[in-house]
Amino acid sequence: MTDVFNIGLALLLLGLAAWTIVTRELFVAVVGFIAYGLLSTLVWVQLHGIDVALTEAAIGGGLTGVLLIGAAGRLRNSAVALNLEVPSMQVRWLAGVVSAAVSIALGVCVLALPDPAPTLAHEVAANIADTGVGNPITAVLLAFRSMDTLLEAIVLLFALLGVWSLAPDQSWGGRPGLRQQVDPNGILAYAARVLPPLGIIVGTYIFWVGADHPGGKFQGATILAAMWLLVMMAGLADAPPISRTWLRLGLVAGPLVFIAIGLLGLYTAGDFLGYPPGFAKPLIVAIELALLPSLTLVLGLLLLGAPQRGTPP
Amino acid sequence: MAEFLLMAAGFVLAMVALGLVRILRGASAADSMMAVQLFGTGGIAALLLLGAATGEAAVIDVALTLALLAAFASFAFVKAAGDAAGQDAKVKSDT
Amino acid sequence: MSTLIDVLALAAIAAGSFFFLAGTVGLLRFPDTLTRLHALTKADNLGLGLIVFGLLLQVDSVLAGLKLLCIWLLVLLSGACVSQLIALNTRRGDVRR
Amino acid sequence: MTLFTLFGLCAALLVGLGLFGLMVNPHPLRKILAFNVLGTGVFLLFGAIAQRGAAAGMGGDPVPQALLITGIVVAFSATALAVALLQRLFDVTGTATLANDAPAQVSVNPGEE
Repeated sequence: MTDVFNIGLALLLLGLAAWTIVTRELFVAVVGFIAYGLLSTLVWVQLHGIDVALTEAAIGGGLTGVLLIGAAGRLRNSAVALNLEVPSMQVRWLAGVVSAAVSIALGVCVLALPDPAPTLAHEVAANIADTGVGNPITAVLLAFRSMDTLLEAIVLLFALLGVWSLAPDQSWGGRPGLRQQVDPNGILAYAARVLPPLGIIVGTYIFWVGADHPGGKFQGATILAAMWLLVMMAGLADAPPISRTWLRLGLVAGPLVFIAIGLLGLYTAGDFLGYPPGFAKPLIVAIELALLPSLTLVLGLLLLGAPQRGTPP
Repeated sequence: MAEFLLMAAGFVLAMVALGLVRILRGASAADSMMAVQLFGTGGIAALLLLGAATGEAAVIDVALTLALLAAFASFAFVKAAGDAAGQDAKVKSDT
Repeated sequence: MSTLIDVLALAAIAAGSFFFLAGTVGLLRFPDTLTRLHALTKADNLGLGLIVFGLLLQVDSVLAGLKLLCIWLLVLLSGACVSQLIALNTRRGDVRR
Repeated sequence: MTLFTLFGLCAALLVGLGLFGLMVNPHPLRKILAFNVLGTGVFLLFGAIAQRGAAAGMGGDPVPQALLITGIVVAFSATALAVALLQRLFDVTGTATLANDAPAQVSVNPGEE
């Protein structure tokens, strides 16, 4: 029974991916992609990666989907002319052959992997007690491989700098996105008043529960960012100008605290990002707490895009 | 019991897939908005059933996240489609 | 007692699945966008509600039960708002492409 | 068929599909979509391999799973940057084409149409 379910799930996933690739309409392709993201959440549950499922549900399906929908809406008129640029039949065939070859090569690799599978689960299980957290993924993210997480937070900041640097000169320092024209008593405004309080509770809960169960700062921050964006989408609040000092401080506060705790480790534990024995849990919680608002801001601003409106007087 | 829950999850998923085929073939903007809605409801139901079948308590948290983000995506989608239609109408009336 | 609860849960989940079937049949058979919207939002939300009820009977902690209820309420709320917005867009016309 | 083989092969096919879409679709946004499909294929392969390493009472090897979470977030930031680049291209030239010989209608003040 489980096999039947999994095979059906895999077929549905492939079907949706194929649909996303071959359909003619831009909007429909984006919808296919969102459905695909939601479906892969189920696949991750089947693969016993609940943390990954949570991230995929939050970022893969939700935020990426909204990002692409917005872009598809703004670029919808550009699709018609581009249909003339469809590559010739030979190129399509060649692309098909190359892609099939890559798939087959990967498939052969999948079937030829060594047995028994290498795993680091035993090492994690042996050392997790030192970190004080109960969720092995959180232990990996913030203790065993915390350098990855630090660099990830910095990559997000760099991506945001890249997005901002695309602003036209006269808009630099201004507000990102267009002003929203929405009926203040409309249904969207209603939803944007009712949903965020609930969303903030859920986001904080997902963040907090991450120490011992699936969850954590990225997933929590995504939910908080989504609620912030919903309020802006409904026109209840405007996007902040990117020249605001509080905004810039908020963006770098998380990574700075992370780096500071890392440097502290040089003195107390003799290693960058090392934690002194017994202090691992409070330091991990401090890093996560500092990263949460920064990540919320970065994720929300990444979705809003480059500044488009000049600085207010 | 787990067997039954898995069967129910598969059934709901199959229904969602069937509905999705219909919606994606229709290809009007309103129909595609419904696809997100359909996946929000059906996907969450399948996820909850799957979580109960495998005994992973944390799946409820995933479903909670999905419920919030699917709602957010639906609102964004309706707004994008509505804005696009509004702008098209404006262009039409201008010319 | 526990068998009674199990039977009740089974019945609720089966009924919930049936409503998903009904929603999909409506989606496949109804002629225009507004009626399809009607089938989708009514039947599927009820289906999810019944499934949540079925799972609620077997839940082992109060928190998990609250979360389940919260999920259903969230879906109801967003479903009601989004379907209204879709219907408004459709009536305004020009969204068909 | 084990869980790993099934989803491993599924991932291999997804990578191929994404690659095909990346090469064949002319619209840049469709290319971004295809690239994301390719990316999820790679993630899925990684996740299937993580599931293979299930041991010590864990459903999967936690190290690759944690790296996956990092990967998903980084993929999102790359997508956001790509979409912003595309938006700027559209604002400046009025089209979204990537072809070199396309007639560019350069407007001095984008966003003020």
